Order: sequence, then structure tokens, then C-alpha cells
Amino acid sequence: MAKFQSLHDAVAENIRDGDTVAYEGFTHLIPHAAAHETIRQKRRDLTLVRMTPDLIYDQLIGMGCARKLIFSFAGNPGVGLLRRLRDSVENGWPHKIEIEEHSHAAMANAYEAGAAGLPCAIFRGYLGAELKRVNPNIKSVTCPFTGEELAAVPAMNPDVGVIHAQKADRQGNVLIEGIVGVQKECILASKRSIVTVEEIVDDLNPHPNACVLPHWTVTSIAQVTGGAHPSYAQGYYPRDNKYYIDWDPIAADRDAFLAWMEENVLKVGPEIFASRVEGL
Amino acid sequence: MAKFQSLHDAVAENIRDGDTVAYEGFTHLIPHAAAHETIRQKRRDLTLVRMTPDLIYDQLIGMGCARKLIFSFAGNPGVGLLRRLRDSVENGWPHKIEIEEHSHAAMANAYEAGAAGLPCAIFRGYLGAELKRVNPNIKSVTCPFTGEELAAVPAMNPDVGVIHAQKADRQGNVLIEGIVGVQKECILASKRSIVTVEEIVDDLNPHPNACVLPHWTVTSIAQVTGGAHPSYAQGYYPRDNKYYIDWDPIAADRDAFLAWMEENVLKVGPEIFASRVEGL
Amino acid sequence: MDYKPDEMMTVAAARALKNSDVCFVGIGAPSAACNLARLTHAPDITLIYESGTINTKPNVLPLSIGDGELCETALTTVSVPEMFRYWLQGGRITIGFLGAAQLDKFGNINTTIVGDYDSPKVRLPGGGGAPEIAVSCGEIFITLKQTPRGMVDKIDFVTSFGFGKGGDERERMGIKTKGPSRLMTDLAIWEPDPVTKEFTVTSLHPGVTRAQMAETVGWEIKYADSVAETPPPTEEELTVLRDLKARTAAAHGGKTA
Amino acid sequence: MDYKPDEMMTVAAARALKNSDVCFVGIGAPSAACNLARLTHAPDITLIYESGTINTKPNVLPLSIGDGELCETALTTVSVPEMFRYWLQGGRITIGFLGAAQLDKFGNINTTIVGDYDSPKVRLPGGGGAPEIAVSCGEIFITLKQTPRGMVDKIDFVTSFGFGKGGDERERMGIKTKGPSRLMTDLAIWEPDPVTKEFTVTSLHPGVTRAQMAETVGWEIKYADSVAETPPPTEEELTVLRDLKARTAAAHGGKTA
Repeated sequence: MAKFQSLHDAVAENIRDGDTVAYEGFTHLIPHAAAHETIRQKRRDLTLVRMTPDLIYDQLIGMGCARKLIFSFAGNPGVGLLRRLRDSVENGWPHKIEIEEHSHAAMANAYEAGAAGLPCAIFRGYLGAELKRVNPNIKSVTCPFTGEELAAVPAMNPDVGVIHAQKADRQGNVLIEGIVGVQKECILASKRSIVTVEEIVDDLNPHPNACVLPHWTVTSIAQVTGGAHPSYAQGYYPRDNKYYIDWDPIAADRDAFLAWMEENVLKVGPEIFASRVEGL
Repeated sequence: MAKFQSLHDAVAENIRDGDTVAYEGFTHLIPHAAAHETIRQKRRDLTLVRMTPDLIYDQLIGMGCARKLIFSFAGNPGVGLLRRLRDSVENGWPHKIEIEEHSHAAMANAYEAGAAGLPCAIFRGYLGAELKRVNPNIKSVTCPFTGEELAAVPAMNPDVGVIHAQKADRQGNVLIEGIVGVQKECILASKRSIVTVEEIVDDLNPHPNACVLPHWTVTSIAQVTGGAHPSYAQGYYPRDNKYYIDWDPIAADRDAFLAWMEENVLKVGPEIFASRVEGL
Repeated sequence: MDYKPDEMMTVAAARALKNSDVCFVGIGAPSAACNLARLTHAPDITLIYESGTINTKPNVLPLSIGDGELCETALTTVSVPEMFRYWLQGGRITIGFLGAAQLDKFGNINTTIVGDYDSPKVRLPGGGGAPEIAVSCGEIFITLKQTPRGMVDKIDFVTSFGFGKGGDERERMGIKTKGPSRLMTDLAIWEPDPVTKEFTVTSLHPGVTRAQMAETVGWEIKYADSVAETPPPTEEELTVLRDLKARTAAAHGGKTA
Repeated sequence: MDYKPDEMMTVAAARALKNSDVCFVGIGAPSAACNLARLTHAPDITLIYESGTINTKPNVLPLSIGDGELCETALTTVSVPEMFRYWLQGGRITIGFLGAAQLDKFGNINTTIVGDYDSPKVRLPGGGGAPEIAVSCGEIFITLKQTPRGMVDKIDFVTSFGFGKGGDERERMGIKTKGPSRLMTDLAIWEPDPVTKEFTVTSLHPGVTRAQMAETVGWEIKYADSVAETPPPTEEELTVLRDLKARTAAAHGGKTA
């Protein structure tokens, strides 16, 4: 049964040191505010899961929150590489994180299997690809009807799934529209969940086949206007492309990064996000 | 690329004697008109696939079109048993059809795997259930991570998938709304497909995450107003519950059945369906 | 108020449901019971039909598992593969409600055939969702009218698994859910014995005798040490149930589910 | 009209696409080429981005794979698991478009690491959709700028499979799709030799010399018996491409994909 609470309390109650946490969102609806709150609360030893780690993972890793990263594509979309991630993997700053690397198909199937209560996912994957040499979590299964060998990966069941969505109603039912990514699977697969929303409304008025998470599948809901910025919320504000471009030089330098984090994350609270999307 | 044609031509071109044909629709949007056209064209030796065979399968079986039935629940919803199916299985009239029986979960997963291009589906199924004793197409696979034994069934890939939908646009993109069942999976899993629609419109105006089949996934589209009757089309006409109730005594008697089929199927054409939903 | 055994059965089944339950609802008696619960003591109960309709609040009882009413009053409607994968197999359902053509004392159910599978005396509808409902839901409620042909010593086919031959067979098979925890008939309430898992009468409906029970059940009945009398339907329960059935009859043109 | 090598590359890639193609589009050069094709000779081409957007017709090029523009102009948007299961693995895509950080002469691609996997010199973004795009799409088009660091004799890591060590290795592995059938760079068009599967230059862009080619490629280049000269971009192609880039720049606040 979804509990309405502040983002501070939602993170404090649900995300613990050492947890496996998936902050999902496929370009759209990335839960930036929730990731920043996690950094402010100084979580440590997290296993971070995400198909497309981008700025928030660069920030979580650079601030020393992560022990391990499970992912399939780590980049600043349309801009380049993640420099804090590189610094950790290549130079061990602030420490070297462990990497578990998959393909998108594997991650998407792993979340799907996690949501479906299965122990593993099977798919036609990794043919000729070298990841299976370096990732022991890529195995295979033989089709009992055709003899075809299919790739298998363990189901993904994070301790906590974190997403941003357009709205919740007062019972805590959540509506996600547009590019829905793997968010529904992420929440259904996770033991606990935090959903930040743009607004809380009396009635979701959803299309009959819209992507809706019933209130009894969500642990905590926090309203954070603009909480996806610089990602976007379809129907609310567009992607702040300039912010992504500007991130590159900040992330390139350890001191610039730390100063930026101090100013833009540690010293502020979730309410700052509303002002960041004004006029976009 | 979807071809617009009459229902007569769509059935004539796509459904051949001996084919495996799935007429899907989960209570909602059952393609009655297309099944009746198949009966009029006297197809033989069909393997009929459907999660919930109801009146149209009673009719196809009673008229001698079917060699085999693959299914998971055969009944007249809310009314009782299928008397023509029973007469075939219990008494061999007009001939004894072969049965391949699954659970709903197995059929839904088999269509899903078919749509996903996999050779088989795995799921947590049939535990302690006796169907696996009588159906050699129920096997198992061991999870390479946990050792759990999971049920496996072959993917379902019919020669022809047949569904009824609310509308198509002039490019042949198809919109399905409401209870969408396994229709999308059925069409994507099938080698060829026929979609009957209530109407053809300039613009589908779909919700971004609505259930839409792009025109290049559909073989033939035929407009048949009322083509789901006595099933229903959400937004167009309700279910004709009385028709389902009235079917029971007709199906109970071979002569009454044959007379009814002559009058209501063989002597008429698809255009009759429009009049059947008037005033519902 | 006067009531029929059938009404007592529905009321007894409804009472077993909690406000916090997430129910996978079958058509017929289960659907009536679940909606009666929703309209009386469990207004927030979550009802899910296998057609994909989630958190549905039908104003009349559906005739089929996929009536338009279910979709129109649902929070959301998902595809059938998603229903069976994410919602049922995903372990999100607390109560699965099943009926039966044949039931044995260990809660194993047959809805497949009477007689031999290959040349059956009666070809029944088959399992539908039941084989996986029986093992994926937190627990299973069964509801049916007692008849010697329905409640039999040995069922002809195990469509869905209850406790097998009883005892810890279910656990030994690696099944983690509770299984059939309650059987509500027109005459009594039954619960599995904690050790043997045999269905045991824990409550008789008002006026029902043990002789009546013996006539309607094909096995030797076990009674709990202390057998309660089921409280009769309250005026509210009966009024709400009859109103629901009257609305349903009006909507379906004279026939009720 | 004057044009840049980069424009020639995009135009050459666009020309390879047919009106009936269903394309799985990556960001950057592939996205520009696919949309150029759509806005010129292939108006009905189906573009699919891995964010779930199907039959999308963006008016400006997206900066990311999941820009709002892609969803707003799409016929429909599906979930990411559905995209990879029903649409990519389902075998519905005719052309997969890939870029590369490192490419070898058999079309094997590395976008994972430079150096050793466990202690890399450069940690690249990783494979994303590429490992399965490379084998599930009917055929693969590759586009990148020629540099000796990009087109290397031996890639550091096989992120996605092309023809392996060449010959019939792909078929022997049971892969039924064609693999990399065309490589379009800023200097040339390459196609795999029918037998050895080694990428072979079949067309040089106007003014490009074999010396220039040798400087930008880290293996010994094979040329086809008759090497064509790529027709230069037409005025229409250049105008449409530049308009698209200008609209994109305006929309993205001064930066283009």
C-alpha cells in the first residue's frame, strides 16, 4: 500500500547501505531528485542497477555511494562518455567499482523475469559476443523442443526500485505515459519502491490500457515537481539538452565535480527541482 | 504491408485446408464474422488454436472444419459446456477431433514466445497438475542459476492469426482497446494474419501507449461492422448475452444445429453482422 | 430474513475476504462473493479477473470473465500474457478463488473430464487459469455446492493441485504457497487439518444436519473437535447481494451469472 | 554544391535504405541517415528506436535515443522489454544500424573497452542493444569515420559479432541473418567479399585517393575489381540534410546530435 511521504523520508526508510538499487527511466522520466537525495543521505556500498547509467550514476559513483554497477550502456546520451565512471574504473577514484555488464536485451529480459516472478530469463542473445567470457551471470539453456541453445541471465530483483512518473492519484495509483522504458518491470521486480511524481491528482483518468502501477505495488510516493530534470516528463517539461552538454566539462575534473555537487546537490533540497524546470 | 480486401478474399487468400489457425479474442472482440466466412468456404483439416474456444469453435467443429484443437478452456462463458465440441470428443460426430490441452498460463506464454521469436516459453506451471501426463508438449527446463525446474511449452506460431479490432487507419495500422487479450501476440506470432475491423478511419488518434499493430505486421484487413457479434467491441456495441444463452439448446441437437448454421451462416454474408448489432 | 443455501454459501465466502486482499476472481459464485465483500465489509478489496482487468469494481456481475463492465470500471487493463506473468506468477495475488466439477478431500480439483482422458464420458471445459492459480496465489478459497458427484473420494483427473495425498506433499514439491485454506459450500465451511491437510468441517450453516452432510459428500467426513454454527446472513448482506443480483439480471436480460 | 566528408557519409548511408525497410536506428550518424532517407527517397520507411518508439517521424534529430520528439511523432510506443522481445528478437527488423569505436575488417565491433577488460585504458559506454541487433536484424549497416584507431586489425573486445574470423563462421554458429552487409564511411563504401566476408572497398567518394584510404585504416585494404566513384550528394540531399541539421540545432539550443 503506497505511503505518501517526503522524498527525504522515502529515501531514509527504503534505501539502506549495501542495498541493490535500480533508478530506472529510459532517457525519459529519470529520477534525478531521488538520486540526489540518496547522495545527500550519504548511502554507501550500493549496487547500482540501470540499463543506461547516465548523469545520476556518474554523480552517485563520483560521490562514493556505489560498490558495484550492473548495466548495459553507460554514456551521456548524445554527448559522450561518463567521466566519473571512467575515473572510478580506470583510476580507482574515489574507489574502483565492480562492474557487471550486460546487453540491453539481457537487462530488459532480466527485469521482465523479475517482474514475472521467474528465477531467470531466456532469450536469443550474446551470439558471438565476448561479454559472456567476462560475465559469469551469462549462462545458457537448451530448448527442450528444438535443441537451440538460448542465453540465460538471472532475474533482476533489486532491493529498491526508484522511478519518476507523471502522476499519482490520492490512493497512490501511479500513471506513466510516453516512453515507459522498463519502469513498470523495475517496480514490480523490486522488493521496495520509491516513486516520485510531478503531481498528485484526484483522478488519473487513464486510457484503459495505459501503464498504471496499482497503489498496492508501490511502497513510497513523494511529490517532486520537476524531479526528473534534466531528463523530461512528457506533458510537463522537455529534456534540458544543454544541461547534459554542460555536464561533460564539470565531470571531467574532480575538483569541479565536487564543487558542483556541493553547490547543486548537497546544499539544496528536492524543492529546487521545481525552479529548474520553470520556463523550459 | 496490410492489404484491404473483402472478408471473402481475405479468408480465401490466407486460410488453407490443413492450416493451423488461431481466431483469438478474450471474450471481447471475438472474430465471429471471420469464423463464419471460414465455415462458408468449407475449410477442412484445420488445427484450431484458441485459449478460450467458445461458440465459433463449437460451430467450426460441428461443421467439420477441424482436425485438431489446441486450447486451455472450452466453454460457453457463463452458460455451460460446448455441446458440439463434446459431441465430437465424446461421440465422434461429425468426426473425432484431436485435443492438445494446456493451461491459460501455458497458452499465453506460448503466444508470447511466438511473438518474441523464441522456440519455447518457460514459466512456473503445471505443478502437481495432470495435464503434463497427457500432453507431450509440456516439458521442463532447469534454471541454470537456482536449479528450479520450470515448465516449458513450444512457442505458438500459427499459420494464420485472425482477430477483430475496433479500427484501422488508411495505412492499415490497427488499434485494439479495452480487454486486449492475447491478440497482439497472436498476430505477431502468426505467419499470416486477418484483421476484421469495425471501421476504417483517417487517423487512429491513439494514446501513446495504446495497443497498436503497425500496418507492416498485418496481412489482410477487412471491414466488417458488427464482426465480433455476439461478442462485443468496446466503444461500439455491448456483448449480446442472450445470444450466448440461446446457443445452448441449438447446440444440444445435431439437426437444430445444422438448420441454424444453414440459416444464419451458410445462407448469409458478412454484411449481416451490421444488422445484428443494431439497437444493442 | 429468509435466505437460500446458495445465498448462505456466497455470504460465507464473502466473509472470508479481507479489505487488504488481492483476489483473482473466477466467474459464478466466486465473482458474486468477491463483489459482495467489496460492497459490504471490504470496500477496498482488489479484484482481478484473468481477462486482464485490475482493481475492477463492476456494478453488475459479469456473465463472462471479460465483460465490458469489468474493463470500464477497472483501474487498468493489461494483456493476458502480462496478467499471467507479472500478476499471477509474480506472486502478487493473496487469494485465488476456484470452483470445481469434482473435488477431493485434499482440495485437488477436476474441471477437465469425467471418465478417461482419451475417451471421456463428459468433456468438461478444462483448467483455464486454475493449474497456475492453485500454486501461485497466496492461498486458495474453493466454493461449490455439495453433491455426491462433486465431492468425491477420487477425482478422475487432477486439473489443479491442492494438497495431493495430504500431509506435507505440497511443501515437498517445492510449492511455497498455502494452497486450499478454506472451502465454502451451501451447507458448511471446511478447513484443512493442520497436519493431514484433509478438509475438515469447522462450521455448519444454520439448520444443517450431519446426516444431510453425509448424503452430499462422497467421502467419510471429518469434523473439527468443536464445530461452530455459521452466523446466518445479516440483513445487510442479503440486501446487498440481492440488489447486486437484481441489477445483474436487469443488465443481462433476465439471466444471472 | 560543396559538401563535407561527413555529409557524404550520411548521404551514402541514407541511399542504402529502401522505402520498405524497417530500421532499428542508433543515435548520431545512423539517425541522421535514416531520417534523411525518410525525407528524400524513402518517405514510408519505418524507423524504430530502442526506447520503444515505432514508426517515428521526428521533425528534428533526437539528441538521445529517447527524446520526447520520438514518442510524439511515433505511431505507438511500447515498453523496452517488448521492444527487445517482440520487435528485435521477433525478427521484424530488416536493417540494424550500428556505429563503432573499433571495427575490424570482418565487421566485428567494439564499443566496450580500449585495453584489457579488467583494467581498461578507456572505459567505453558498452554494447547497449548492439549484441542482439547484430544478430537479430535482417542485415547490418555500419557507419563511422575512418581513422587508424577506429578501423583496426584486431579489436580489443568483441562487443557485437560480425563475421567473426570470416568465411562461413556466422552460418556455422547457427545465425540466420546476413550480418554486416555494408559499411559507409566518410571516404568510401565497403561491402563484404562474398566468400571471405572481408570488407572490400566497392566505391570511393569523389576525390578520395587510395593513399588517403591507407592512412585511415589499420589493415591492408582490399579493393573490389571495379571500384566505383560514389555519386556526390545531390542538391536535394544536401538541402534536406542541412535543413534537418539546422532545425535540430535550433531545437537543441545550438548543439546537434
